[in-house]
Amino acid sequence: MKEIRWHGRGGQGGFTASRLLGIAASVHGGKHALAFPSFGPERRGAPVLAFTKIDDSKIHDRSEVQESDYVVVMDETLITPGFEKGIRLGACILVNTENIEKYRETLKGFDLRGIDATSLAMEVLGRPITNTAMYGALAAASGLVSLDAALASIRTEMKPKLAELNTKIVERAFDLIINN
Amino acid sequence: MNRPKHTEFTFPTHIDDYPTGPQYKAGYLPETNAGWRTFRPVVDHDACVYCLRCYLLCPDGTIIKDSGQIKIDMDYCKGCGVCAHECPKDAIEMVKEQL
Amino acid sequence: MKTNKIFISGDEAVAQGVRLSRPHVIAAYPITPQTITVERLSEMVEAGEMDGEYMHVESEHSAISATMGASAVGARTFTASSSQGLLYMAEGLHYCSGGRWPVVMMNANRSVALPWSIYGDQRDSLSLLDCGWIQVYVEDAQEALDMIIQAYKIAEHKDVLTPMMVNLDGFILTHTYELVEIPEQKMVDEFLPPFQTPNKMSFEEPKNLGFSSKPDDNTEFKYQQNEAMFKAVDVIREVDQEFAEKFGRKYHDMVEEYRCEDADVVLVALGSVCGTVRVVVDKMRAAGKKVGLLKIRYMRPFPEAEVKDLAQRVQAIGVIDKDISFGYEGTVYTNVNSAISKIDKYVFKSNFVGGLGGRDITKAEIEDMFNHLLDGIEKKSEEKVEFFSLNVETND
Amino acid sequence: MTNLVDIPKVNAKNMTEKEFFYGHKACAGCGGSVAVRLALKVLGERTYTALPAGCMSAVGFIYPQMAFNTNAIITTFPGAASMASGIAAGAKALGQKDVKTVVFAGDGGTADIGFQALSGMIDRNDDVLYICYDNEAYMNTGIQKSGLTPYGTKTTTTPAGKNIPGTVTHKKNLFEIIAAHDIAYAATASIGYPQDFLNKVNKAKHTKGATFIHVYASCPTGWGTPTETSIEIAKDAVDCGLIFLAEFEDGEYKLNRNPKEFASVKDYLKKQGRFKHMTDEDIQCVIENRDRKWARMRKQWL
Repeated sequence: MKEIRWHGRGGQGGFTASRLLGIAASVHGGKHALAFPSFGPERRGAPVLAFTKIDDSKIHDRSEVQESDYVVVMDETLITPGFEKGIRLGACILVNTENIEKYRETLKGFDLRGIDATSLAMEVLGRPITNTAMYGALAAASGLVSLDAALASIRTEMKPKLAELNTKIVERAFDLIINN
Repeated sequence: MNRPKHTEFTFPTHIDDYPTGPQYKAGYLPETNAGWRTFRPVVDHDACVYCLRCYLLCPDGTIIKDSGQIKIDMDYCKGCGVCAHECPKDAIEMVKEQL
Repeated sequence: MKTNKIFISGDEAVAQGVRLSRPHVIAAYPITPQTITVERLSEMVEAGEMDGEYMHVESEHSAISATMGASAVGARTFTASSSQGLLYMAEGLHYCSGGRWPVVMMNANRSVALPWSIYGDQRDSLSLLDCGWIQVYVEDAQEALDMIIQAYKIAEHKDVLTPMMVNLDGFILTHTYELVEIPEQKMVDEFLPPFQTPNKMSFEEPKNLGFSSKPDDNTEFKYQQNEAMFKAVDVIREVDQEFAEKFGRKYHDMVEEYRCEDADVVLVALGSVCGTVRVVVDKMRAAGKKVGLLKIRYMRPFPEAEVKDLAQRVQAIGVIDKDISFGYEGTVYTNVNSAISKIDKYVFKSNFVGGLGGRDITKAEIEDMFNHLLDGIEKKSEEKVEFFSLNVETND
Repeated sequence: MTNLVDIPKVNAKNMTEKEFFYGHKACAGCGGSVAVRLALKVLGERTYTALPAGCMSAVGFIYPQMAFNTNAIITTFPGAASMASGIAAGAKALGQKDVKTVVFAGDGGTADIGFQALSGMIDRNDDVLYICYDNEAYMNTGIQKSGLTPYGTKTTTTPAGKNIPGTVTHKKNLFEIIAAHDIAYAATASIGYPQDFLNKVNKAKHTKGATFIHVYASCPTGWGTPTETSIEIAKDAVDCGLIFLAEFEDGEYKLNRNPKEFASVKDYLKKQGRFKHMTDEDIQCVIENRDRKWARMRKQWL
């Protein structure tokens, strides 16, 4: 089983991204998935977590995610002391940043990947909504779901107009990681 | 039937004789209320002008309109005396029940 | 068979199950973590996907009152609640079962104040075990959807006519998204006939409902109600079988045994934690430990026969309770223990109380429980009732 | 909406001979049963009746004696309005036409424990006529103070003694609280003015949505009055101005009776055991409260 942890702020769409991944893996990828937010009331702006679990067989384990295989950080200000707790050593940490190098020292032992999702989102959406960019980047970095499945999940979940923009951003982010 | 009548009731002897849950026929009356009376209303039909004030105000609905005359269902009259007290013609008198 | 699988939460799965069951009246009051269910139902009514009346009641007490009223004219009804809301309904819960109105309710299992907590445990519904409702606990979103449909068929059965509560763990199930197969409306219609009941007011046959009974009759009405609950056991089996034939998913009636066939020790649990226990069972089995899981699905009627049967076959039974009856032990444990006491054999027993107020139950903790039971049969540990996963030292 | 002016009047001469509340075990001379009986005769056969715990349910449905000769149900004490709402919703969902749901609840069941559900019912504008028969205390449990028990009343929980003169609060202003919901139709009535009550029930019957009638209904047992005076005393209450007859319709209040002079409050009070202990000072307090209320009603409603 692969466990993915999403870091965002309330209202940034981290939970949506965790669900998109679940949809891509299960509905379009033939695997099994669970997606859930950090339980409790979501307050706009507050740091929040979301999770996706993906496996080839039915997922029975309902306990909390304690050893994440992938971590997605939608807003780099969320990397605060203690951040690395609950992340498997060697796990991939994907950060929305212009400069991933500055984390090499503090996050030693992890597979760090960076993408400037904010600029990408501004360019495509005209707004700094980074969840789908990070989702596309994760698909590329992890191989958990194919690009086709990722795009299909966007079309499953979003209305056509919104889906059009977001498939574009997923593709762009995917390419950025693959070609990096 | 304008008003329910006293009906004999067969007490359940088997659990299946009970209704499923608390539900039963509307207007089913195994008991009368006649035993509640100390006084009974007696109507003076000559004085009665059939204004129906008693009919309107009887708390138990026991006064019956019967082609120009009132009648009283003595199975359910409790003898409260409202009819006599409210009668504008004093046509109803409350008299002591005799055994 | 044509299938339609979508990625939805437990709350949304319940809403889908309700939609497919075509209730005439839905009355509910929002409460976390149930709210999404009633939001989805409102959307379905708005979108014309459902014909029912959606009532915006001003409290849970009114939610249960309104569903009883609607049921009392022969309407199929649904309500949903959780925690404080369920407790606020308590009067109505007894009233509803006594009135023999087969209302179906979803309860999102949530802790009960004080201290306030919106997170999951099962103290809400387990503390209301005696209110005369059939109580089922589900393990995932698919089971939640399927059990709503089954619930109508069980509750409305002429021999049962008893309300039914479908319990799903707050957040762990209500807010977790997973792949759920949505049955076809046509098939649900074939499975679930229109609601018929003798227990209603009608203009063809006017009735007085909800009457008083004197001491001469009251016991008989309560006896009848108890009988109906026992008869529900057979109906639950029939309905589950018929459901399996129609939809291809079987839920093993009253309980589900997982790898119990040759087990020495078994953990008993309700709801979503069963999934985690399965994972631990698999792991320990791989290491040669003869462990198993008994998933209790129905707490009322209680699966006494199934528990006794299992107790005859194993040496130790542990019960995980996401609840506590203060001053004694977990409620599930009390019930399981009562069944075990009726067999002529010693079984090592222990009660593990935890998961309160949303605390996670980890695989390591479950493994510890199994090890305690395995030690017990070798007389290396003692029977106990304990709060597990306390974060601090205690005076014991 | 039906033009209410065109509704045929219901009176003693033309009302149905059917009795829908019959053989009940209410006290002799019960004013509440007059209200229930008359209202059901206006509402007719296609009516669902819901009653919370209280006198009218306690005396009506004791298995196997079923005194409601119509569809009727006992509700929980706080849940009369919400169960009635559910009945109305169920009837609508099942496609039943020309159906009315009515509640008969006492003052405690309405103004106290059942108030939340009532407020919700009106807010949703459910098709229910809610009739509060007000006998000014919890009579079914043996005469305890409710939110509609008036100043000076002696009840078993507001005993009158040297230190406290019985009930020390005034009646809750139920009618205006209900009207403040912007309800389609609300009225006050008294069984002492039966034709007025019949007319109001008839109006409510023909008004779609939530409607409310607050009817003053005497209780010889709780009030300490002879059984035969139940109607008279309910009329006296209106004539002395302690109870007013009014309507709220289309957002407007209407005073149905506005007498130049009131009958004696003291005479009304002194006829009743529950007020026997009241001093002239207490009675003056009642009169002053009445006058304040009337001054306001006349100023604002006329």
